[in-house]
Amino acid sequence: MNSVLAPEIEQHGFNFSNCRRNEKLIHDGFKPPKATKTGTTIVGIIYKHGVILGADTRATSGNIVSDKNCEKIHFLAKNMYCCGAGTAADTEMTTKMIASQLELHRLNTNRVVPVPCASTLLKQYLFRYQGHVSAALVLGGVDNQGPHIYCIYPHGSTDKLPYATMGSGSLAAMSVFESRWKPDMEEEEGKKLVRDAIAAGIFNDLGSGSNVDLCIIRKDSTQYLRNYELANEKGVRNLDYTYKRGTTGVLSVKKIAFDVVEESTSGIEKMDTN
Amino acid sequence: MALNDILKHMPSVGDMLSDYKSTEEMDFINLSQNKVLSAPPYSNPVENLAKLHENNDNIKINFDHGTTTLGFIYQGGVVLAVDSRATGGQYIGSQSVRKVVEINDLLLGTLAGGAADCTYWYRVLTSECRLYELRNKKKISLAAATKIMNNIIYSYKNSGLSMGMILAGGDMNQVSLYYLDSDGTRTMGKVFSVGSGSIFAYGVLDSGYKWELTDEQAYELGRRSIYHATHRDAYSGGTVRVYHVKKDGWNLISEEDCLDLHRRYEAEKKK
Amino acid sequence: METIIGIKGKDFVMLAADSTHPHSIMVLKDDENKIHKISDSLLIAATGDQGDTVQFVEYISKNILLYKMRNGYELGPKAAAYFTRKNLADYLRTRYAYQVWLLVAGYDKKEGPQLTFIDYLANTLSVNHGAHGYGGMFCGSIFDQYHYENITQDEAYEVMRKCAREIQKRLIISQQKFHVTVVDANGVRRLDDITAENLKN
Amino acid sequence: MARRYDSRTTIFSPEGRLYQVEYAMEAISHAGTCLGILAKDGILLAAERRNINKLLDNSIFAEKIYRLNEDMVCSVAGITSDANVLTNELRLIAQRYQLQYDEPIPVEQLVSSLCDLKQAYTQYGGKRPFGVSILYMGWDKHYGYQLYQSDPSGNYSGWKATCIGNNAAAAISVLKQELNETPISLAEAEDMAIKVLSKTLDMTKLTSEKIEMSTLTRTEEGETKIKILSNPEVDKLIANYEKIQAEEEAAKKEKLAQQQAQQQQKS
Amino acid sequence: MSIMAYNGGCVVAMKGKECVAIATDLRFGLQAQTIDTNFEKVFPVNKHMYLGLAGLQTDIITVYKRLMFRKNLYEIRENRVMQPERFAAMLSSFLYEHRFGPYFIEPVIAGLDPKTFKPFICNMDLIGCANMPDDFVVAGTCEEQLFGMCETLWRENMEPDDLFETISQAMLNAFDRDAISGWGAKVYIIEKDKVTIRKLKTRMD
Amino acid sequence: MLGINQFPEYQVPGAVQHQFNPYENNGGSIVAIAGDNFAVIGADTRLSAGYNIFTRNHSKLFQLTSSAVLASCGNWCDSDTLTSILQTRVRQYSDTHENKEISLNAIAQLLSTMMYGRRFFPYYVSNILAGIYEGKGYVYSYDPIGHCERHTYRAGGSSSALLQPILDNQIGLKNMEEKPTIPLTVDRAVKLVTDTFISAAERDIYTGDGVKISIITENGVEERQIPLRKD
Repeated sequence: MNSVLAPEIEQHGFNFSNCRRNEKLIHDGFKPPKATKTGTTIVGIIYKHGVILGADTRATSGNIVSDKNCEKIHFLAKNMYCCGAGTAADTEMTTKMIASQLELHRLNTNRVVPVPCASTLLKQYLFRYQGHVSAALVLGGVDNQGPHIYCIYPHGSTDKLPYATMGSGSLAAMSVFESRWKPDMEEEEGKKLVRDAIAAGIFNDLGSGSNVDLCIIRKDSTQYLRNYELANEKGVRNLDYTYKRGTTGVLSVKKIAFDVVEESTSGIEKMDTN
Repeated sequence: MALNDILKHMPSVGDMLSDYKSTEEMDFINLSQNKVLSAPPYSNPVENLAKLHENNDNIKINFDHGTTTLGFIYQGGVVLAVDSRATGGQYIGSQSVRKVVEINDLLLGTLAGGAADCTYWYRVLTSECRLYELRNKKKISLAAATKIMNNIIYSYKNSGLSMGMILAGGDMNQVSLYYLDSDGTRTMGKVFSVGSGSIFAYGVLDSGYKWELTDEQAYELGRRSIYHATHRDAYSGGTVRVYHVKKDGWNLISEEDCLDLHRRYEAEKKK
Repeated sequence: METIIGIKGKDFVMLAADSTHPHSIMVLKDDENKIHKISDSLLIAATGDQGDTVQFVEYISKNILLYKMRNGYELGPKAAAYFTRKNLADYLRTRYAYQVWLLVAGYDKKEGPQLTFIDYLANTLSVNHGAHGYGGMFCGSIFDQYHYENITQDEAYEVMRKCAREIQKRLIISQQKFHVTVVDANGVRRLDDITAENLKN
Repeated sequence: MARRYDSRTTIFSPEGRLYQVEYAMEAISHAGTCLGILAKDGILLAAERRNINKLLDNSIFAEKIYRLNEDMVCSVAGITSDANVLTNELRLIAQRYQLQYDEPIPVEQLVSSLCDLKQAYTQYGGKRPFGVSILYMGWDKHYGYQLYQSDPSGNYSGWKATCIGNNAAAAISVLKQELNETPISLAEAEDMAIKVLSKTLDMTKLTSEKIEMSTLTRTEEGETKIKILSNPEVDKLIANYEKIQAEEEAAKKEKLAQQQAQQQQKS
Repeated sequence: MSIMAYNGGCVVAMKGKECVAIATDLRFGLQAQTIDTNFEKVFPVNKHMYLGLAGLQTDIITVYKRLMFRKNLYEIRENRVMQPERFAAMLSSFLYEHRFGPYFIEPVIAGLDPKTFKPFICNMDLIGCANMPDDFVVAGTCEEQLFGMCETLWRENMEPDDLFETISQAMLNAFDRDAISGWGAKVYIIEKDKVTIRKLKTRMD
Repeated sequence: MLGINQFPEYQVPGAVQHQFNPYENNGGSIVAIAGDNFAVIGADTRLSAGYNIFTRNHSKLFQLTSSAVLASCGNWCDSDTLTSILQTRVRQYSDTHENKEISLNAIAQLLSTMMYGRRFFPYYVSNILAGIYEGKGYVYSYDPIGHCERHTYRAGGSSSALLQPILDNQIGLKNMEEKPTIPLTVDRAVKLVTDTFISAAERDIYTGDGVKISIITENGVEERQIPLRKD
């Protein structure tokens, strides 16, 4: 992409150009805005044939739900997925980046990437940013050594556990696991347990909500069950809110019409190739 | 003598705030003694109250605020004009606040700043004026009424009240115009504008004001000044109300929505 | 502290600026020119931190002149305003954050007149009328009332006088004299100053 | 003799020549022909397409004609890989100007910026000059339609009509003959381009596969319209040209026949 | 006061049946003072795609121009129209690049796919966390008001004319409860064969 | 890195400064609509703090007389104190006035005065009073220090900003060139209140579980309860 002599598109990595100005604005008394957070309940368990990950689907900013059905189980590799809690953009971008590194690793080594490898990459990355990259993760996967669940904290510390929960609803979810988890569970039983743990978070923690997502990783296959259960649905409105056309006052109208070239293969704007 | 009589009922500055006791009686002492408010469990309410919600994002105690009001004297009496918006933070709480308080047949006051502060103390003032009337068998003068108000406000100086008032009224002989605020100012004058939009209102008001205005011109000047202020100031808007105060009483001249005014003035401009 | 005002008409832009140079609580001098002529069709009025305004406006003006020397034609008023904004925004992110408030006025034979409002954060908008400074706040409603699309130069000058009168009446800071400059198809022209004395007439 | 002085770009020969640059020019003179004609209501670029292989993926819209920004197009003659670097650079320069001034870059500024780069490659050690000549057509508000040419040395110049690549000299001489002071219309220019190409390209018959042609015009709304002519459109132009040619030929033949007849009569 | 509310303003986008709508208010203010009422916060990206930016105006301009830089290069190099999804991804990584010194803006993207004409809407927080729901997205100082309106008014499969009424009413009533948005509004209805831009009658106070 | 410390997002998680705060936000939303001869007032039934739900079935409605219902939310302990004192006052009134019920507008003023009494340490509550007075429906709303205003419709509480514009539009018929002529019946008002809560529950995390609606007519107060989403 970049030109040889004058790279205009900046180098990769974070760009700190606005920091000085933003610092000054805050110094002048303006309040900094908040980024979208996932309050979140995320969980993972080990069962007989692999791991099951689960997450709710609510993203909030302050007391407002900014996304009712967001995806919190992120793809890392075919045999690994990672649930994210914390600042939504951080979890999203961190997992994306690690996923690309894992893919490179897979191509270089030509074998299934071990889960500890992903855990190490993530913790090293997070440690480097000293908790400023605010991603709390539950990493789950199956490799040649068997199933793994890791908890990765924003500062880069990790736990290796048979069942783990993270996020604001972690206590609610953990209470379910503590009472009902046992080794070598069957898949259906495991799914039910994870679903119940997430539901506990959804209903008892205001930072979590909406639906249940599940992801089952077995030794040889992966099943991503997006919106496994619609735990909450929007109520049905009683009234009709259709407006009569012409209700809104209009001052002026401008129309830009264009010819639609249906099967255009290379229709760059204003460039007629036919 | 009468004024003095009333004033002596007022507690001195020191015991204006009742000592804080957690009895219900003390909490609502103003139900029986309307000039006394219960004291908070901390000194310096301005700073300490602010601190309480500064540290907690969840707590948003926003009092209704914001305003443009104005009043001026001309040969035909006094014109008062106000907008009708109340905002709590950026949120527009109401577009229909009555910002002119009708104290009695002769006196009018406008409110700017904290809406609750103004309305409460106007209510107190109204009762004082009525008591005066009952005691003395004559209407209170504007000078006396504003002095009562000023004394009350002054006793609460620096406790966080936020008020800016323009009072107008007649006493059968003449009309006059006073400005009062929560710093304890009380002053008589010809042209006043108070509130967040006043700076914009003055722009129009000063360029159009003269003593010789006719009634119609004066109403229009007041209306226009408020309208232009609502256009420029985010915290003013709603309905523009214009009152006319004469020696022998006041009239509500007009109540017009800013939207209608805007359409009218735009149409005039186009011509 | 200081005031700069701009009005755009159908075929001209008029700028006015008070002529005080404040320093602490004093007026250092009262014939400071805040409307800088950049070229025969471009003016920049600037207020803000004293050192910053001079440095920044000179930096911009020299660059615009350089552009003309290099290419043989001038930067249009729109491009000049955008260039100014971009530089201000870029400098805001460095150690040299200029505290300047600007009105960029220009006339182009093809594009017509252009008045651009730029504040210290590089918030930028092409406007029909605009003002900066405490005095500027008094002008908003005056513009709204008296400005219209086909305003003539004489009328615009009269609006400037109204603004000056209001500022002198209401603003606590004394601003006795305003320079007025207009840019149109005939180039840049300085008009009579608006002073407290001639406002009385 | 030149051997000693052409191993580096930065070294003059005793005759004051930069051989590397001249070699680069030489490389271009073997490349496919590109031709540009400035008309009063638009500009046109035409280029010879050399790689015509059925196996080539032809989803790329034009091989030798590149859009640079809203208002400019260029066509290149020379080493294609060099050309790609330069067109990328041109596009970057154009966008950088747009970011700085919020208006499209004036044509000459873009050309001269690129030429600065080309020049640098003739001067700094270890670098080979770009083996590319470029024809630029564009529009700006200052000077309207413009046609420029730049060569590996970093020289550039504005033209009414010009040609680079194989047989350029011949083409230019044809253009010189055809064009006079009065500006021509774009339609006439299109015909002329076909004519020049057919006379200069080494092929028996012109076909649309071998020619890329693009035009740049301004609409009434003040937008630049860049059009790559489709094969049928080019075919139409060629057919038209051939028809005229045939007529002329026929006329010539007739004339010749007449002359012959006259001669025969005389004899 | 939040930096995001320095200039005021809001943007909303909605999906309809084979069309999308995006609307903006027109206020440009400096805190409580309204400077001008013709600042559109919605910008064209290409024929079928519009970008709305709410927040600090200087950053709105900077981000838009820098995005166009990247988008223009993409389109001209790739020789195809940028799809809304690609544009959103580009914007997201652009914003996340500035994770620790963010631009104070909240973007909203509305458009149709250049080939399939599938409606697309998207919004992000200031550091590029994308949200692509099926109904509507909002941004700006009256976000809460807009959420309330849209949740109540939005229906599936609205025709362009109904979509216009719904998005207009949602925006008008929402910003009438916000002190620093409003002063005029513009609504863009993007359809396969045309874009209709309407300027609305609004309160000006 | 400049400015990081000032951004709460970037602050190192886990480091929390604790201090006592007399105020707590317990969430909840309320809506009231006044009709010609009735008033409808609704409140959600969730009581929460931070990310925790205390109870899902919690009434924020207080019936003061046969024709007045007060809805109060915000800091629950403040609501509780204020309303119980108010209820006492209301009872006192009828005891000292030969069992005559206090009128709606008298309650409105009483509440305003009581709230202003705590000007310097306000009750952190959002109050809306609805009822009928002389056969007509009224709604009064308050800011935390007792600024009282009469409306025909009003939303308050944590999702007031979400709900109010809907009421402006549907009942106030704002921003409409051609205003539809649908009469405001009890039925329509109840449905509208329900719909607004459905919308609020979607987006406001402090509103949900259920909505309790009181319909005040000349025949007294009727209560209804409708479930909302529970997450």
